[in-house]
Amino acid sequence: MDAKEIIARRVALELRDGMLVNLGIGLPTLVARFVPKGISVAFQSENGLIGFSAPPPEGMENRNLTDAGGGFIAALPGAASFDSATSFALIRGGHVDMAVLGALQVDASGRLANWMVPGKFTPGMGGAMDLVAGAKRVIVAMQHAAKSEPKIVETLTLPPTSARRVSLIVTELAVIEPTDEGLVLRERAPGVRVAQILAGAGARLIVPDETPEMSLGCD
Amino acid sequence: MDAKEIIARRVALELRDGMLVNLGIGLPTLVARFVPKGISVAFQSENGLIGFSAPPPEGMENRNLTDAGGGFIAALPGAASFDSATSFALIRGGHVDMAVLGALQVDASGRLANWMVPGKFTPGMGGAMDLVAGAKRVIVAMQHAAKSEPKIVETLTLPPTSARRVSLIVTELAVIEPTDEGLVLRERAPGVRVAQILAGAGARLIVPDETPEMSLGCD
Amino acid sequence: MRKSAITAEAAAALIPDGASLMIGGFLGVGSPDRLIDALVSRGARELTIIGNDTAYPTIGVGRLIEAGCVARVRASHIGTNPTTQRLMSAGAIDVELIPQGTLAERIRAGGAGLGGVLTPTGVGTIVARGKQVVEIDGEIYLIEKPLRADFALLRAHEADYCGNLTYRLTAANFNPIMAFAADCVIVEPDEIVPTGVIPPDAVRTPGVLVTHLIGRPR
Amino acid sequence: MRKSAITAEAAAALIPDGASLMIGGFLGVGSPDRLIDALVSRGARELTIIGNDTAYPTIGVGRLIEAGCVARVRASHIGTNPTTQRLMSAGAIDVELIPQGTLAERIRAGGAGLGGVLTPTGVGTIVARGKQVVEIDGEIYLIEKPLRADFALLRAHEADYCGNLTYRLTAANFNPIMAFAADCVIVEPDEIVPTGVIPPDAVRTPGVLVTHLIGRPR
Repeated sequence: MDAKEIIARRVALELRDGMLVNLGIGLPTLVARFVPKGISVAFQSENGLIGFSAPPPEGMENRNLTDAGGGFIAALPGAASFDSATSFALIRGGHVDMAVLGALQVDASGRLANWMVPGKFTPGMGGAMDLVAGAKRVIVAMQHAAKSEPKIVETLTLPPTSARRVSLIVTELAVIEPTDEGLVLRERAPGVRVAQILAGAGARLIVPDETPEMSLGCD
Repeated sequence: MDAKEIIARRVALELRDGMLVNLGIGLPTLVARFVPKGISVAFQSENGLIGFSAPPPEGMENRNLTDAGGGFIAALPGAASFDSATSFALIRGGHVDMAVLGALQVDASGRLANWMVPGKFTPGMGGAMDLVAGAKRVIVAMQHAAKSEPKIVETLTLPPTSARRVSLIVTELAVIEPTDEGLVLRERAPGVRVAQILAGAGARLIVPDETPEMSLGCD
Repeated sequence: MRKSAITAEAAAALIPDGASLMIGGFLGVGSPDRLIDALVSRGARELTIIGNDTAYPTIGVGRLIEAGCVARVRASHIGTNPTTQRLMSAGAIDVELIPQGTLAERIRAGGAGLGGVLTPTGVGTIVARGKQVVEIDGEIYLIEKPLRADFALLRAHEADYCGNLTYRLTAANFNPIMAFAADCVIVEPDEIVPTGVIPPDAVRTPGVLVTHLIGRPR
Repeated sequence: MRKSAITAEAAAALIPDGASLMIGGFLGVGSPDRLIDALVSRGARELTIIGNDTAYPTIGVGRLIEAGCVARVRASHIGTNPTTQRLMSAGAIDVELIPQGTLAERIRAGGAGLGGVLTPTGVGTIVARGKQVVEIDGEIYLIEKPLRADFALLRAHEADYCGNLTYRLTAANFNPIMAFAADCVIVEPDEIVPTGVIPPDAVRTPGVLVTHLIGRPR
């Protein structure tokens, strides 16, 4: 199981029946593959749809039916389409129960950076700032480190996406919860030692007496 | 021809081809009967419809199809329905070319009062404040005086509907235009003398050298 | 995301005395009549009603006023209901009058996570009293704050099993925006249809906003 | 209120160099492709483009960027178009990045006569720079000002002879709100249908907002 699958599987265990969920482009999209059995969630695509699966049957792609990454999708029975103002009324208004976003950095205060690297790369924030401001829970799904540079840092060196604290950070090594006291290590990936998690983090983590192994919902 | 018909006929001559028009409840509604030949206008009802006529054929009334006064209407081919936020986006956003409203008073600065008589009667402003704030042209359609009390006054004694100046005042005696200099008498009703108009007004009117008779579009 | 259908009586039992309710409708057109009747039957008290108007004494929201269920009203117009006017004059009901477009925007803001909107409507009138005024590019605007309620009671035309809604003609009015602005959204549809019967482009309120559907009367 | 149909070339001739354009679409989905091509053919220059993104170099708004028609962009995302990024880095295009929900609200405010909206989005980020901040009931919000443009170039699914519009699935996106926010609204529909074919409840943009329809290609 590669890093991305570990992350996606663990994030999927945060889903609860009946939730409206927004998955960011890239890694977060994988979460849809691992929705736990017996749980039914609705996915929102911020370009204007609730209720879809990806990809559509081969040869049945419709140019007017894509996700926020531009990929073809299929609408499910019960799907609803709407314009961008309505889509972000859903997001900003707290109607999205959970948003899963990738990140370049998260810092000790739980702030996220994911939309620009000054002087290098400025794709833009798209819907990320609204999602972090408005979704009931925001889960960061990211690899623990990038090119051996920690992505969990004491203070963001990249421009923040929001002043709001995210709810949970899931990496291929650990589940970490930002709290008033700081970043608390909640779970470690199967076979991963606490020391390894701390070594890969650029910020102090609070380590409870017990750090259980994360479930990956494989049973 | 009674006072109301004179007013409605004269207001109707302000209509231009292609306009979107909102007619207030009561007297203004009559304007729809006198749309000049060769001119096509669309009427908006602020409860959520563009494109209607009133009343519908006998026995064909639909409980889900009424105007802002609660009266049954018929949708015309090309009608569009929408919710209240959209309806007032049309109104406040300047998409309504002309609004025709009744009034309790208009004063020398062109301000209108039409939604309450303190201590007596408080129906509420409904959509009137938004219409006066947002419509491109606001035409007041009212009788010149009420129970021999002038309705054109130096300064409003009733709570204003808006700080904005209305575009034109049409009564059964006169057409009056509020300007930076004050209320200018533009037209008099057929057979009505200027002195009569001035006598019935509680504010100073500016009287040009010529005051033509108003057309009533009867030819 | 299937909803289950409940009765109007069961819905009325969920709504405690003193609750704030947004109720869709314009002079009774597009109001949830069975829900309103169930609240009257239950003898609800001290309700706050947010909606366009109080209709007529025997119609729509007016039935709640007439039955003494209502302590506070926030509406754009009460001129069609003499009972509301009488109770207001007597100090028995607290009435806040709000311009219709401002009411719509405040409800929309409440549902869309906005802290408010800036509107020219009401500048220089009683409506501006006690409100923050800002100048933007030379124009004066009032800051109008968001409105939310504990419950939204809505009338729809069709609902599917997922709660997706359609509306009919002028019966939509405030219903679609209220669906965003309450903690619990209870919908009385004319008809319930199987999921898939309403195509995605015809849905005017996504089912995720709906908490309960009122089912066919037994 | 019948509209007459004009060609994409005639529409492009109406749009002067230096004009500001809102263009519907999300990564090219729901963008008016024939209008965009006509602007490229005409060799338009110094345009300001307001829209969600600049799509890809060969698709949608990206074709205008690639052809050198564009001086300024206001968008939420340009990551899919390396040309936009390169021209921005070189200082050849001025890019303002706006959070997607804020962009939608600013356009809506521009079309709805609001002086702006208060949003929590962007508080504590670069987006807040130079913006007025207000506290409402203990929460901090940015005042975001309305956006308008000289022209809106929209893609619709159906248009009727009166200009009433429908959209398809995710091709709606910014098109319906842009229809309110420009002085001249030019619509490229997939199909034009006789008045009455689109029922009132299916209309998503009332025809009164539409200035010109692009007709069937000759």
